[in-house]
Amino acid sequence: MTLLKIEDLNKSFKALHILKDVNIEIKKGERHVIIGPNGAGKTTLFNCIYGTLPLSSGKVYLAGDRIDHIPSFKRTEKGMGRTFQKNNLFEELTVEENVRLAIMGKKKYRLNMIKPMQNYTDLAAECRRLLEEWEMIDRRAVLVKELSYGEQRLLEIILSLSTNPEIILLDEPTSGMSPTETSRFVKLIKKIPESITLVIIEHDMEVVFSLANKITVLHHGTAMMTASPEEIRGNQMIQEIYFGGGALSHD
Amino acid sequence: MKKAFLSTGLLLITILILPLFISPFLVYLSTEILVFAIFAMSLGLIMGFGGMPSLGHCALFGLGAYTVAILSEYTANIYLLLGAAILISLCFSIVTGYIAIRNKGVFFLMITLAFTQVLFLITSRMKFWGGNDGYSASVTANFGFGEITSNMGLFYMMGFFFVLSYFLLKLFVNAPAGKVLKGMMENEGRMIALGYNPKTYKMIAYLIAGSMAGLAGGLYIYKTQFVSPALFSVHMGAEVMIMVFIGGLGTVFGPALGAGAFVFLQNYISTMTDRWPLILGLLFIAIVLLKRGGILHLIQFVTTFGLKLFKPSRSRNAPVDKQVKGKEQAS
Amino acid sequence: MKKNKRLVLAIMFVVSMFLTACGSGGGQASGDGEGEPIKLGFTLALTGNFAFMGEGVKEGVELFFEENGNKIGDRPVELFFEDDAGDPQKALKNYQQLTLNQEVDFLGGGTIGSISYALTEAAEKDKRVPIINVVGSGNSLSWGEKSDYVWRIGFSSLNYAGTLGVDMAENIGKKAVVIASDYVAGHEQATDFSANFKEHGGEVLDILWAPSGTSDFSSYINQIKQHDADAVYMFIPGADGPRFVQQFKEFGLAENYALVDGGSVLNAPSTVEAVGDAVVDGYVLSHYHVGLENELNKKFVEDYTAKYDKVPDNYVINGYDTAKVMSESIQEAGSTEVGDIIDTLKAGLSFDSPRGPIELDPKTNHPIQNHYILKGVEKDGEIVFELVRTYEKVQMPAEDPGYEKAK
Amino acid sequence: MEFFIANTVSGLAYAMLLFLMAAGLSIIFGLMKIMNLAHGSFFILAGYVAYTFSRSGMNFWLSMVLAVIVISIFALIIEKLFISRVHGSETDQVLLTVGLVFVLGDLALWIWGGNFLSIPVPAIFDFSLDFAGMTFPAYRLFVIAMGILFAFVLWYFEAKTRVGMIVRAGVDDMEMVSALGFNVKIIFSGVFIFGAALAAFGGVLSGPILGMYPMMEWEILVNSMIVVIIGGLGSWKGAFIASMIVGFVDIFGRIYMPTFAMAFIFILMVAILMVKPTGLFGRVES
Repeated sequence: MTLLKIEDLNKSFKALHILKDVNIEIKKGERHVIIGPNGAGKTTLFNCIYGTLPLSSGKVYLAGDRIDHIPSFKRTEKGMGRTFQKNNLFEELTVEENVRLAIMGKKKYRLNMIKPMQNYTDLAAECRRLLEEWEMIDRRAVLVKELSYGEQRLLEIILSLSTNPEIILLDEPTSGMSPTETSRFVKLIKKIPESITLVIIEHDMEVVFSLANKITVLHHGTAMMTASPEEIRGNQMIQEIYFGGGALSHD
Repeated sequence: MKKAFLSTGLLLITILILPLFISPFLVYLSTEILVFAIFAMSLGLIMGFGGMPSLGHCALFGLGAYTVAILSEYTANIYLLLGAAILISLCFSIVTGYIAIRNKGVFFLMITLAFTQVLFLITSRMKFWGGNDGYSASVTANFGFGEITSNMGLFYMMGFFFVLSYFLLKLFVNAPAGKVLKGMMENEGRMIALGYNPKTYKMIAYLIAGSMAGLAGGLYIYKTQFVSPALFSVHMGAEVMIMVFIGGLGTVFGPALGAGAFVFLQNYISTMTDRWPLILGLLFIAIVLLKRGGILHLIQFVTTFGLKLFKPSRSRNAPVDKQVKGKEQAS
Repeated sequence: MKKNKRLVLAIMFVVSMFLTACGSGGGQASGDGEGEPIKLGFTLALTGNFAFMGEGVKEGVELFFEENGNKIGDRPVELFFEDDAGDPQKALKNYQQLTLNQEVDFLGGGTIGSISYALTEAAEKDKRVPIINVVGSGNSLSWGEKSDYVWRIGFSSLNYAGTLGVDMAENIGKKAVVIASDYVAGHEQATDFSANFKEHGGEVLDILWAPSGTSDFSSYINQIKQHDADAVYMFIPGADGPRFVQQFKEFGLAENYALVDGGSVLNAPSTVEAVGDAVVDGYVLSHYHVGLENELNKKFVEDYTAKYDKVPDNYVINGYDTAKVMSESIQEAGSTEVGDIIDTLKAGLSFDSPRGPIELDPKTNHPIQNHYILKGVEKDGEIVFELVRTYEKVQMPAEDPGYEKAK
Repeated sequence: MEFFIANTVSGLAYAMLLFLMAAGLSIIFGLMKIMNLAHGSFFILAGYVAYTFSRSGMNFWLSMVLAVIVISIFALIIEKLFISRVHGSETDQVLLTVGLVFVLGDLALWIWGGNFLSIPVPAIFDFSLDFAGMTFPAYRLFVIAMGILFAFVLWYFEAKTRVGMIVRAGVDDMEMVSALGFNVKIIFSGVFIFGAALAAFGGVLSGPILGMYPMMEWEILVNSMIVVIIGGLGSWKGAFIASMIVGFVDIFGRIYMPTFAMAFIFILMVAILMVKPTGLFGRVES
């Protein structure tokens, strides 16, 4: 079943044509990785899918509904989550408060103006469950700005998970990590249940091939091909322009 | 909730006993401080918790004041008058908020300021209600148990509303909506990604602040018996903004402290020299360049520092422990 | 959490702040004995748009007491000046501070009309202190809103505009266009002028209302030019006034219309300095004129010029006479009790001032005084005002004459 | 009809003064993302400085040039000392520049006193043209000409010159400009000084018409802001069009609905912002 469908998506800034007629279909449960050299328009694509940037033209469907005209926060309500390339957290708050804010986005009482937030027991319980599941429970009272970089990356994912998404857009989840941190982190990502579809932007080819079951190659703003990891590996042309050209900076 | 009750109780007691210790003129001055404290706290909400700097917040204060002054010709019922003040300010907040909140930061500031200035020009140029000269209203507060005419009576009246406003704000900032607002200020992009609509929360805060400023404006008339377009001037907007900053941005009580400090300073410095605007301006610049917080931050810093001296073993990495201890100390 | 503790400390801090302040402010005892200084308080616009008026009054007061050895009788005088920047709210606060904290015996204030009204209301309610209204010219301060506690030393709208109305109809021209600031005082002036002008055979062709704060008068000037009038009567106080005078000349109106000013703008030294020969041939009415030939005035101008290196204007004389009234009434009453002072004033006080003889009329709490018609002329390259006509002992009617309101 | 034409000319002169007030503010913000609330202070200070020069016997033009230079140097100092420290923080910018308005206003009051001051009309324009029963003061026609000239200069500068291109690119993406090897610091200072000089030029030019007096800086600021809000931040074209709108609404509003001319501008502002939140020519921010 197709969960996310991108149809003839175009995005340009003034004369700069960044995305050209991009068509991608993502099925439910897929681990869909988007690769491409720097400047290929990967993050712009995410921003367009998520609504952070308006499209120049084209359509985006989520579970059959068109979503390209609705504001971002409504896309979250419809089950789309995302993480950011650079850490994008509430640095002055504790881990627990971060997660509570994230969970509360789905609650009706998020507009309550009288009852103190810490008095909601269901919120506390859910928060605890999530933190235990992702082994962050010991760090719950630490200010986010005092966490290690890897922990912050993990918290990024926990936050996007706490909105109960059907699909998460992960923008370079392992960027800036050491190799050991990266392999640990890949294991954690693999723990995300199959029911949640993942769309991942990634540079690290090891990570790409260990996570992906579908890969789209984005080159100069066009989706050159979408195929299984094996096909991508075997494709001569991709090898040429991509791996051979050395545009991919991971060595 | 407990915390809010406790601090409110303390505040209430302070206000109750204060007049026993101070001179009649200080009672008069404190009445003004209390009104401005409500006003400053309302601005503190949108600035310190919502990240919306406004130089035009005095529009809502002024509207509240004008509403009470004008309607007092038709009714003396204080509930109706203050209700109307809140309502009118609320309506104006809805219109300006709807337009201004679509824009962030400076554009928000410019739009609110421009609206305020238009009010300034309209009130100063209009033929009725005194125009530039202002408008005298004789209003006497009567809540159903006798007229309040003495300075002392007015002090307690303002004190009551001040404590009430403080309590409500305290509840708000600790409730989900308040927490979301603060999160929004810190990282709006992330809050959107979590499914929150930023405009809703900003609007809520703006409306609360607007009604509260309207209330403060309405109360102000009971003290001064007089309104004038000066209430809508940039000066007024800048003054209340500096109250928020010297008191402590991002706290509920800070702006109230700032109001106190400001009114005192202004009163005594302007007695000594005509160069008050110069001093005020330098104060603004100093606050920015020194990058320090307000009075409340200073007090917090001093107390934290003091506590650390006594209990040097407590580290930041043992926050659970810290929480428990904190609670013990408070109760 | 530690916040509780912090809050407690914060509150303690506030309380201690208040307590310290009351230690300094609250402990003052009031004294009224011999040798104790007499305290005189003033709330004036010393900053902002009206600063030039407040400053003038202040200089006048200081000059008077300097001439008199800083004494009233044999008691020393202590002066308190507070700035209200022309804002009634600040003026009221100053009033509270001066009467409650400094406990002054006499108060001066009212640089602009709205402050006079606000102070009058407060004085009538508290009955704490006698007040001299230094400038405020609202008519009703002598009629419906008159308070026993407030006495005017300046002039009134009716006296100025009415006298000019008469003079203009008789001596300058029978057809006039009126331009006035669109606020209470402007309406009052336009009404009083039109009524008196018409009574003496004049015809008002049009009345234009300019909101205060008007910077560009060209649209009004275009309107004036559509009328075949002899003269333009203006009442535009504040910074707008000189601007109008300047644009009046700039658009060439000065060639066809006589400019008559009821707002003391033309003859203000600052206007002459700012707009230069645009004031030449303009008429203005004043209750004071630097060139008056009397001994008191000669000394006054001499002393003032020696001290401040400029010539005195209407506000300086108001301040000077305010101090004179305070001094005279306290001496005559032999007391600083508010009741005694008021009784003395009510018995009628008259004295000679540099502006001519003055009699404070208890029926209107308003001075009976001379009004002078002045005309701007260029003399040896210098622009000065010449005395053209004098109206002696102009007084305020005891009741509102009930003129038809100008629209 | 004559009445209408005469007032149109008046409206145009007023609009050009508004344009000179607002253009600098708009350009500074558009490029540097700095909200300079002290813009009105530059405007009025220039008038005061030129007044002092012309009092000391210099002619109008020399005083104007000197005043613009003085204010530009002053702006440079302000930029280096204060503004450069508050890049990125809007709240700080607002506080700092409001503080500057107070300080500069009070210093001006201290130095030049509280009276209304005015710069004499330059001798060659000290006459009026009579045409078909209408009188046009020559100086006002000169102001209109200067306003149009400056709009043209700005257009030429932006569209046709290399510096203009860099600046235009900078509005979109300052990082890119710096990546291309241009010194952003110098561009920033340059833009700030240019904006201040524009304000100073307007201030001297308006001296003979509006004059100078205490607290005028706030009026200037508010007028510029209304123009900038209607026209859109960062766009001199917007400032030009909006100045016309505000100028004409003001002049004709005074004649036909004197009390409500301001209310009219209020409604206009609301209407435009409803349709286009960033003003007529404002960029849509992402």
